[in-house]
Amino acid sequence: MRKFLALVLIAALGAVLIAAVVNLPEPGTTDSPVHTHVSAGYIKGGHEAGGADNLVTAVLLNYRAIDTFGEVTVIFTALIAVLAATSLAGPTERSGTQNIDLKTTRVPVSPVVSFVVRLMAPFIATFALFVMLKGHELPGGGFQGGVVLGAMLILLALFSGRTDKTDDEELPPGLRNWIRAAGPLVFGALGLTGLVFSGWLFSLPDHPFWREMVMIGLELGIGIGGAAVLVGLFRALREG
Amino acid sequence: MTLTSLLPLIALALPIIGGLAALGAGRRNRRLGIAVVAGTAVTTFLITALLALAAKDGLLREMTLVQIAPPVWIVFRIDPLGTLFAATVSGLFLLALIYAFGYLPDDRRQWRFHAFAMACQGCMIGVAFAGNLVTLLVFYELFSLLSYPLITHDRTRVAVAAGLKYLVYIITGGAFVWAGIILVFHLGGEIRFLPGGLADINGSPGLVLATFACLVTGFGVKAALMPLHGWVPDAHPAAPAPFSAVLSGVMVATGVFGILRVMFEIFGVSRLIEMGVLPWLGGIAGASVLLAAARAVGEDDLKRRLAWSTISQMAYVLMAVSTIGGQAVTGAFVHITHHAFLKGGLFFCAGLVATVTGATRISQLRGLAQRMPVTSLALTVLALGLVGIPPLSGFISKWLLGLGLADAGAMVRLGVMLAGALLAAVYLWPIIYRIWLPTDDPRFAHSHSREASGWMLGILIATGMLAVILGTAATLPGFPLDLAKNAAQWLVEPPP
Amino acid sequence: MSVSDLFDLLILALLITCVLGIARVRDLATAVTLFAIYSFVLCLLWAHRGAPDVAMTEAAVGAGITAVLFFTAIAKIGRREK
Amino acid sequence: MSAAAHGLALVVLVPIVGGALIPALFRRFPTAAWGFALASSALTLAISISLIRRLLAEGPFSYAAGGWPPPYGVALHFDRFGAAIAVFSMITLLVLIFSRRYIPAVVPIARIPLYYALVMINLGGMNGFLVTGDLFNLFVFMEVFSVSAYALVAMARGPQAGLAAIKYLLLGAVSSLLVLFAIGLIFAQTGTLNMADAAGRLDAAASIVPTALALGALTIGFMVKAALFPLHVWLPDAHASAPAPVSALLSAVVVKAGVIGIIRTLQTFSDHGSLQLMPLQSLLIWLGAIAVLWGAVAALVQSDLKRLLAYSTVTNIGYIFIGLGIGSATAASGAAVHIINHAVIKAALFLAAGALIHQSGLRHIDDLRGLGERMPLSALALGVALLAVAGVPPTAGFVGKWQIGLGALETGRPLLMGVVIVGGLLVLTYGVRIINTLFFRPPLHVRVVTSREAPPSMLAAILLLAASSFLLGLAGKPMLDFVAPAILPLTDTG
Repeated sequence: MRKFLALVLIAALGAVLIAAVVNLPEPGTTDSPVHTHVSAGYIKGGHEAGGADNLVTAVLLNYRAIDTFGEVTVIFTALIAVLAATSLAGPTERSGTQNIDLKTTRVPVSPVVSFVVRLMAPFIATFALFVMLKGHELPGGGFQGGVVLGAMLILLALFSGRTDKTDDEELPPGLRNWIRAAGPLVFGALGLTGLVFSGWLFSLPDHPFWREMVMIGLELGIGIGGAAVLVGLFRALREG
Repeated sequence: MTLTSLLPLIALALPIIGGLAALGAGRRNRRLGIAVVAGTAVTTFLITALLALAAKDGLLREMTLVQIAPPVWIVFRIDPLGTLFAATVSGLFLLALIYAFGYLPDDRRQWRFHAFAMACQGCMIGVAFAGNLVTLLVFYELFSLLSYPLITHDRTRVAVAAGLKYLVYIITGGAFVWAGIILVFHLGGEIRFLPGGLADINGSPGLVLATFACLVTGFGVKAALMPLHGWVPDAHPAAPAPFSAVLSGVMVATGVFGILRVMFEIFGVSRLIEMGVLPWLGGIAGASVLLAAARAVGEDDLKRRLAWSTISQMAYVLMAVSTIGGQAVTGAFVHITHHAFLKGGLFFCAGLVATVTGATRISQLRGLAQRMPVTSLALTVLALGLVGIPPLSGFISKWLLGLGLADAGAMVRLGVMLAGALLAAVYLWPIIYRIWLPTDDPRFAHSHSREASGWMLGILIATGMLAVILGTAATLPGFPLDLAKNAAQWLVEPPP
Repeated sequence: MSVSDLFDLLILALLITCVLGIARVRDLATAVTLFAIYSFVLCLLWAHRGAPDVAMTEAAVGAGITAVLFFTAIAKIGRREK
Repeated sequence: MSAAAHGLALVVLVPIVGGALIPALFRRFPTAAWGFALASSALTLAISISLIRRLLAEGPFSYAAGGWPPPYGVALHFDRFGAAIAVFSMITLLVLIFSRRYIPAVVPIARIPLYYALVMINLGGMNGFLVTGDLFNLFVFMEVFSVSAYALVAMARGPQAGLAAIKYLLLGAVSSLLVLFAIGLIFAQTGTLNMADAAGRLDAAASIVPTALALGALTIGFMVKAALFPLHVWLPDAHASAPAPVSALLSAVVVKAGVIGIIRTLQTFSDHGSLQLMPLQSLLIWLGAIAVLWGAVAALVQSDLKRLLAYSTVTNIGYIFIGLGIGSATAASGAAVHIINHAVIKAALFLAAGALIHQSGLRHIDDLRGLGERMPLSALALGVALLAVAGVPPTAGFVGKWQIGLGALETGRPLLMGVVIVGGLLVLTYGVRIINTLFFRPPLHVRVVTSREAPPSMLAAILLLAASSFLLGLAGKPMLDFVAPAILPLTDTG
């Protein structure tokens, strides 16, 4: 009965969604409102005013910087949330029989995989940094680079054979919380620099050089902060 | 702000602040606490009496204090009706608060009683000074809630049950009043009390009737109009005697006061006649007079019998008001005041007797006069006063009521009133008779209980004398009769 | 219908297959794997529709990090759905 | 430019950056995080007050973040609804003061900075949600305060809190998804995310179906956040099991975001000539009416004090939606005022209840008998707030209910007036029951006898809120006058 109800509900929802999408203005055509109104303005002025060849980055860091600020805050908050919640459940409340204690169990890893991971790590890290730093010119940016960097760090942690260590080793604990908060903090700094340089909060400086520097700083903050958050999430889940 | 605008606020706030001060002071130093309570009560009484004299000739002033949400303003008005009631309230409270020093055991909880009672007094004065329906209801509900801890002061199972019953009745009544207020505003666009009633109340006759019914039902709960009287016989015996006195003397009258405001200053005389509700109101009140008196006759518990008597006596007032004759309304106001002191005094007696001898039933009172002659004398005077024996105060008010009913040509109601007075004699006489009857019962004869002294006896003597003074000197200017005449005239034939 | 459209249709079919699979399987580890595949296929669609930024994010987050985090959680709670 | 000019962005920036700094700054001295959080929330409050002063001087104003003119950049907009951020910042400040002694008792010491960080981020998200004039920005800040709210619920001890947080998270995620979907539809229809711009362009959209769907999705999404019946199922669990200051924050502030979301939605769509809002509004009325009665009856049968208060939130949200649904000037301004007043009252209720529960260690109402003798001030505050929540005049709870009831009568819905009265009576019934239990019944539990009055930091917050929940009632007229211009766009639809 419940299954049937669920099916009906999903079917109805699907029908509604399809109805909406069918009635939307045709995507991809040049006269749909999506392309004629605000986006057109971005395309026309984005390169000059936005200060980035990559329009996506221009929108993210410039036109809608406050959105991006909110997004990095969400990511940071997610980590805080997991840290706050996992520590309280405690290791004794686990249930089930198939649990693997990742702290003490050594994952049987093929030496080949382990070797390849360690071999690839510097290249992945370089790529991640590249994506972050060139985000304003090429596809990519802080978010993408940060996730790649985070994935690399997690891979290392998984396959380096050092799974029994706690997370105090890579970074000094005093620094760790600063790096995790890097995303929101660079935007806080942007708020101030914007005020100093151009008189508006969340605005980039007008001078091209400084604008590029600030953008790179933002991308690095988003990226490294994001990577730190992801690693933190992984560790919190593994240990909590 | 002039003095006349400040005085009502002082009268309202003084008891509340004084009560809190007494709570703080009394727990440390009993004498200081007594001084605070007595000082506050006397000052409040003097202020209200002064206002009553000042507002004798008509509306003194009206003031809007706080604007909550249109049209819910907190409005005070100083008019003859309100000031008379306020003076009565603070007079009875003055007696009850001082009496309570002797009645209640000397401990921490005594000051709790005084704090709540004085807060209650402040709110009742607020009711008296209320200038619109909402203000009236706010203070009305406040003192209703504040009187709950007073009724349950003894913390016995019976007291808590009676208190809960009281709360349920009062909250339900409050809801009816609320509904009525909303309907009044909806139909008339105004909730202020206006001389002669609101200018226009537009709505189908049924709706207007429903509005009136809501308001009368809501206030009728407090006024113990049958069949809404359920809480009265339970709450009175449960409460400590000083508060029973207040309950019977002025709290029930507050309901009547509310009905008066609604009748004369919301609906207005001509609309009431047009609606045809007056015979119904008179009929219900008349039935209340007789039924409650009949119940009182069969009741052995002294405080309970007095409670039934209150229901009956307050119904007199409503019955008289339902004629809307100026004479009858005057009688009604005088009766409210005189009855307050008489009934309050009787409860003071009942409490004193119960404290000293432990007797709460009328059948146990035999031979009381042998041991407590002064108390017995006061009890006799007050009971005779309530029956309406001249020259005591009860006679004056009943005489005026009777005259008013005759004047309005309501002969059936006059008959009911006389029957009620007769029944009052029937249920009060056995008390008088029994206490003066000598007894040979060894339990009583050799009892150690003697005449009480101190606060309680002093207050008893004062109320007894008050019954005589209010009766013999009733026509002096500045006395209740004088004030009531003006108030009645102001209500029934409002100045243009 | 051009080749490009056919490619889109193929990807959409794959996506639906993956989602149905996720809904059906009782084994959480399989579900997570399917979910990673879903993300990867979606990443192709983004790339094909000309949104390289979104495609990169989808690949790294959807197919990479999320799967790892899910697996970590599964290691704690057991892989069978109750 | 002065700080007031940038205040709109600062009320978002200051608390969030402050919150992000807390875990880093106070790793070694967790308990000192309190002072920092307090300072940054006080700063936020000061900024929001300066915003209100500017609002009173020059009327509603906007701030273009980054200097980009709308619709290209994100416009922040401050109107008389946005003024609620001052109240919400004030409540957060008081909740923080209360937390000083409360939180170390329920949260392990190393995690205390996380708590304060979450509270501050929650405040920043709420402020952003309230002042933004951009649809996507609305969604982002909704996520900011939602995610922090889920986490705050999970901070309480015990397995129920975890389960409640998961329940809250799941429903919240669904609602966020609906909102996001609706925003996508609106963007596809209009090509803009700016609310005012989108409102103007929706009418020109080719088809009405996606617009109607977006309206529906936004309404349902915000209904979940606002916990309007029948989507309130997460609320009693979450608000009952969270730590007391968190319950206060959630019930007083976070739930209101959903309500304000609906108001913004109705305002955005009210310009749309071909789309009738009346059916939606009557739906809101009836759901609100059911919520009032259902919440009151459910609260009546609760034995757990905090759960009872949680159901009272369901009731009051119902009242607000009745007012919004009626939409007449009287009722809608009543609803708007009730948003503020209920926030204050509910914060007072939860904090006072939290103090009683914290000091006695008991949370069943029957166990709390006689606690009023031991903790007179906290119990008195709870009593005052209970009367206020019942809408006893002249307390703060009265103003909104009166206006809503009056609006119902004016628009010819006497039955709704009855619902308002009956709901108030039911609330009064359990309010009186609790007051009776606390003050007028002899103690039953040995812990009651040994309980002592709450510490000054808790008392300060409780007493201030309880006093406000009385005094705001006396200021009813000015508050109604204040919100009236803001509510007008909504009333035009009715």
